[in-house]
Amino acid sequence: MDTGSGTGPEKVVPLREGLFHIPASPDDHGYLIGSKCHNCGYIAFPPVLVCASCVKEDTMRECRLSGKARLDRFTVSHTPNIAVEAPYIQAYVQLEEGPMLYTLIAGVEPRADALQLDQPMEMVIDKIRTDEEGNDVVAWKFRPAEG
Amino acid sequence: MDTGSGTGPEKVVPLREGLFHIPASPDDHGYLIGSKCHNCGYIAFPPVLVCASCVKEDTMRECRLSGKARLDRFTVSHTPNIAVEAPYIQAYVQLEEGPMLYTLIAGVEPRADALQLDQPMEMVIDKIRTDEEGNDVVAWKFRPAEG
Amino acid sequence: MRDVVIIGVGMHKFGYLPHVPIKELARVAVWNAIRDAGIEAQAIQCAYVGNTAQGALEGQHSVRGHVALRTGAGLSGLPIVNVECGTASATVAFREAWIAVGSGLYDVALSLGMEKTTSGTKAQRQSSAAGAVDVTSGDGGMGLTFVGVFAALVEKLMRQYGWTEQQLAKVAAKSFYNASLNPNAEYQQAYTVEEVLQSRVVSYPLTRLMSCSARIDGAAAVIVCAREAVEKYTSRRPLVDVAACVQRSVPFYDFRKPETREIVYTHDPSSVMEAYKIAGAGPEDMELAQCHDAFSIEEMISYQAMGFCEPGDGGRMIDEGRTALQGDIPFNTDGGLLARGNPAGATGTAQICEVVQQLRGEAGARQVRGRDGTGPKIGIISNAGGGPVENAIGSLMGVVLKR
Amino acid sequence: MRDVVIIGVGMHKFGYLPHVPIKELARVAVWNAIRDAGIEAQAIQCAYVGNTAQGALEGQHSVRGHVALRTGAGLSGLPIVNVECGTASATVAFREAWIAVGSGLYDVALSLGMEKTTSGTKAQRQSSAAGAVDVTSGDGGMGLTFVGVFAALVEKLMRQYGWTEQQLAKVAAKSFYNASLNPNAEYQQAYTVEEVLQSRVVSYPLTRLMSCSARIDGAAAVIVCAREAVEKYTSRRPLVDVAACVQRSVPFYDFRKPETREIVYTHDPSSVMEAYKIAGAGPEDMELAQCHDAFSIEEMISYQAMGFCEPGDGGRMIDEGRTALQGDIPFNTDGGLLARGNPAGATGTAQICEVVQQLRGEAGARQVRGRDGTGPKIGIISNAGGGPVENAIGSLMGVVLKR
Ligand SMILES: [Zn+2]
Ligand SMILES: [Zn+2]
Repeated sequence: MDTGSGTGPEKVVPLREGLFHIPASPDDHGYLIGSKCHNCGYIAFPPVLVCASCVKEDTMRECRLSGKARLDRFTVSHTPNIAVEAPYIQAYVQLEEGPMLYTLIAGVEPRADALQLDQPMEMVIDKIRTDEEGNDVVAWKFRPAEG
Repeated sequence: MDTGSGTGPEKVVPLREGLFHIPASPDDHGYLIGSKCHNCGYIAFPPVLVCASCVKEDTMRECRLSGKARLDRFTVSHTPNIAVEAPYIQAYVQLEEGPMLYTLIAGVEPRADALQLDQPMEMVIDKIRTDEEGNDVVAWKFRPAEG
Repeated sequence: MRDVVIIGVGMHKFGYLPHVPIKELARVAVWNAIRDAGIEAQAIQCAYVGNTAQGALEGQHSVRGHVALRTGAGLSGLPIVNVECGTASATVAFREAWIAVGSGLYDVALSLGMEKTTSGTKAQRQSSAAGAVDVTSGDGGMGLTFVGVFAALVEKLMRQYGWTEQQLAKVAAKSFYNASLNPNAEYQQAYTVEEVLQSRVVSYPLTRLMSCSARIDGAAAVIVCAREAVEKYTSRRPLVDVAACVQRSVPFYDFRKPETREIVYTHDPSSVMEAYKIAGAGPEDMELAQCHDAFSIEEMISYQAMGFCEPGDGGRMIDEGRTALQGDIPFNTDGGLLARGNPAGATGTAQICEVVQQLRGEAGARQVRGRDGTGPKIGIISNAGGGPVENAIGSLMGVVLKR
Repeated sequence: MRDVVIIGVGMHKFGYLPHVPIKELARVAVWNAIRDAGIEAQAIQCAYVGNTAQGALEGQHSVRGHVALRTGAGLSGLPIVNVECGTASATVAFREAWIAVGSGLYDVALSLGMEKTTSGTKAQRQSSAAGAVDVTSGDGGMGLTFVGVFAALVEKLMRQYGWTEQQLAKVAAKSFYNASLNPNAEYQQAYTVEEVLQSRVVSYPLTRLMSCSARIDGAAAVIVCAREAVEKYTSRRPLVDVAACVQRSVPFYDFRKPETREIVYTHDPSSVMEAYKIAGAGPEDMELAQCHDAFSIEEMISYQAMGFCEPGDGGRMIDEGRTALQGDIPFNTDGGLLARGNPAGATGTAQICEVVQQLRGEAGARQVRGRDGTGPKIGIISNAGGGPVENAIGSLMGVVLKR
């Protein structure tokens, strides 16, 4: 994967800034960027500015998320839309840090028997679409955890 | 002026439907379409569905406006924008039927001495801009009344 | 707060109406409500207007209600407040009207929900729908869909509770049947369980006919009055009491706790429960219910969330016909979001219009009889707006009306 | 209604802040207000949020306040109502908070105005501005501008009243001077009358420095409390009374009548006059005033519209320094829309923040002294939102605050 250092047509751009790290090399790992309350330990993704649990100013700090999750529920969708060809899988995964995320699933056939509820999942930075300038727009997806 | 019957690049299209009549031939006249209350005589342009004076249902009927007006006030504007090259004149004219209209002025140099407050004005259907398909987008403007 | 009653309701028929401008939708709903209330238009002292899409689709920002009421309905001079909160927009408008009259500041207030989603381009419509969640949260633009949220949920609940596709389809078929008896509904035709099941699968297990239409227009208006001032304005009877009107935004959820997940899966009932408490009545007292059923699964979840059965018993509720027009707790008697239609900004006041008509005994062919056969005396409405609850963005509404 | 007092105000500095997300603007304003009020954040029981541009510029519709308060300020669970009415949006939010507390439903309510107009594309920004009038009226897309509305008006009034360009520039220079004493203002520098006159002519006679900036961000929050419940929540003093808070939408104008034209030329004063009446105080009692001065001419018109001088005497008011910080009726002490800045959705609560700080004697270098030299005890705010009044679309606001 080209990492966006060039200006060529295959530049990699994030779907949105500040929410995740795109691997800079084959040895690098992508990760999601959340926020953690140093008072109560609550972790939010996407990050929030004030802890909704403590409701005190200035307790949240940026943090990296492990990308480890379990599959909470999923559906095989049959209607293509602006960003996705059908069929595809939409799912909720719960990160081991707590947040519940609505996400696309990568790495499996879009079939009901491709996944099991509660199975371990992992985050992967993957292509979402090609933008008008020919760049790869990337964001997180989840896939069954390896090993 | 081509009147829009063809499908060529010089088709004439109204800025918005239902507010004015575009002359169909050189002998035809453009006019503004307002609404008139058959109860109290109040005339509105742009048209309204219920008379704001009587506030009764179903008293408003579509009506043609004469296009005769007087100049209430004006300014010479020096900042171009998406639709107009600078300098140009923006003005309020009061239609003889009552409504006060914010409008562009046609037919005079964009100078402070080109117009006199209270002078008679008349409506003209004029080109506003060229759209993406090369059509002439037209709407009303006002110019000093002839004769 | 002073006691507040509903004295007039009015709708413009819901449906795919691309040639009807929003001003006309507003005019018809407002004037139907004025006539229904039997008041002079000038008696309306303030107005609250809910809408979600006109900014995105028509570029009409900032003064939507002002434009619709002044150039559509003929109302000027009065305070007009534009409110927005997804599918709860009109319920929020109603609630603010209730507060304004309850406060003593005004005697008579109008709430209007109006929506036009058949205008604009496809990209604008997608932007409008995507704008109901936190657009900076990152999942916008991925292709994730609202229907997927509920499809994934029902897929899980079917496993958990043993609910069947047949049961889901029965809920939808009931809604279409009710709508077929409602001249203001989007759908004017009943679909069978088989037709619902055989329609295109959108996102498993939800089919097209288990999901509300995306492109639909409509408007619904409700006029409220201070109870102590009613005689001054109208002789229209019966009056309908606003016994409770609750709004919460989605609370903080800690998904590390299993009980939080359970609440979220099955629709947070907190606003409805608070509404029961304020009204001094429980689900056992209710004689009809409206819920937020943009997808038919939501009605089955609402049976338990709103306190009408034990967790998981929703399938039995529909099988036994308890929520049909002739059942002991008729649900979505006008067809609900699914079949009466869900033009988001107008949905909340349409729900209120329906319960008011039922409580007055004016619901025609879809009139429910109530416990004692003389017509219902009390009903509950649940509504929500904004993103799915995991996003923790949006509002939850609970309203109890009674005669 | 119960008596309502203001217990806390807070702002995020106004300015060109493209790298500050709206959530951060909201967070800073809300938490400054919470700290100022000396309350627990959880004491806030409901919230009203005004904004105009986020739909058009960022695609954030329906749940703007929910997103900003939940993910920005950390507030969840409470009812949140998004309101929109052009430059009056935040005043409307404040007014609804006042009604909600006055009704007895809540003791403590937050109103927040927040705006970010430095995001989006140029086309989106134009759509956002154009959306504040009736977009179906036909003049949208012609290239007609807001500044032209006021330029044409002042050109006429200069002829009618003999007002001079010099006087217009003096008003602007006064505003920039006041802003230079206000750390939250967009402009932190004073411009001379000559600099104002010599800046680019936008639309004759208005120059760039007589017109507010189009691209500006900011947020301002106000927390209100029931007077009878204050002891329960905070020991913060002095309290500031909401003595009157009036909203009207633009009434029906019949331009065939010369008196109608006169009212419209010189800003319809009806909301301000009603506010005086409710407060039981007239312009002669006011010790400071904020008005809607998106263009410096509007302040000169407001001198007469708000009752501080006879028609046409606005020029003399500014020449005699009566509206300067040291004058007998200081106007736009924080710099006003022109120089404190006018991020439309945040403007109304910023006006309130300023009057509250002045009444409390906490306005620092720009503190006015009041009649008896001990600081002002009462002030008036005028604000408007939506299209120019000929369009008959929009709201007119009048607020009287007192200590
Ligand atoms: Zn915490
Ligand atoms: Zn009339």
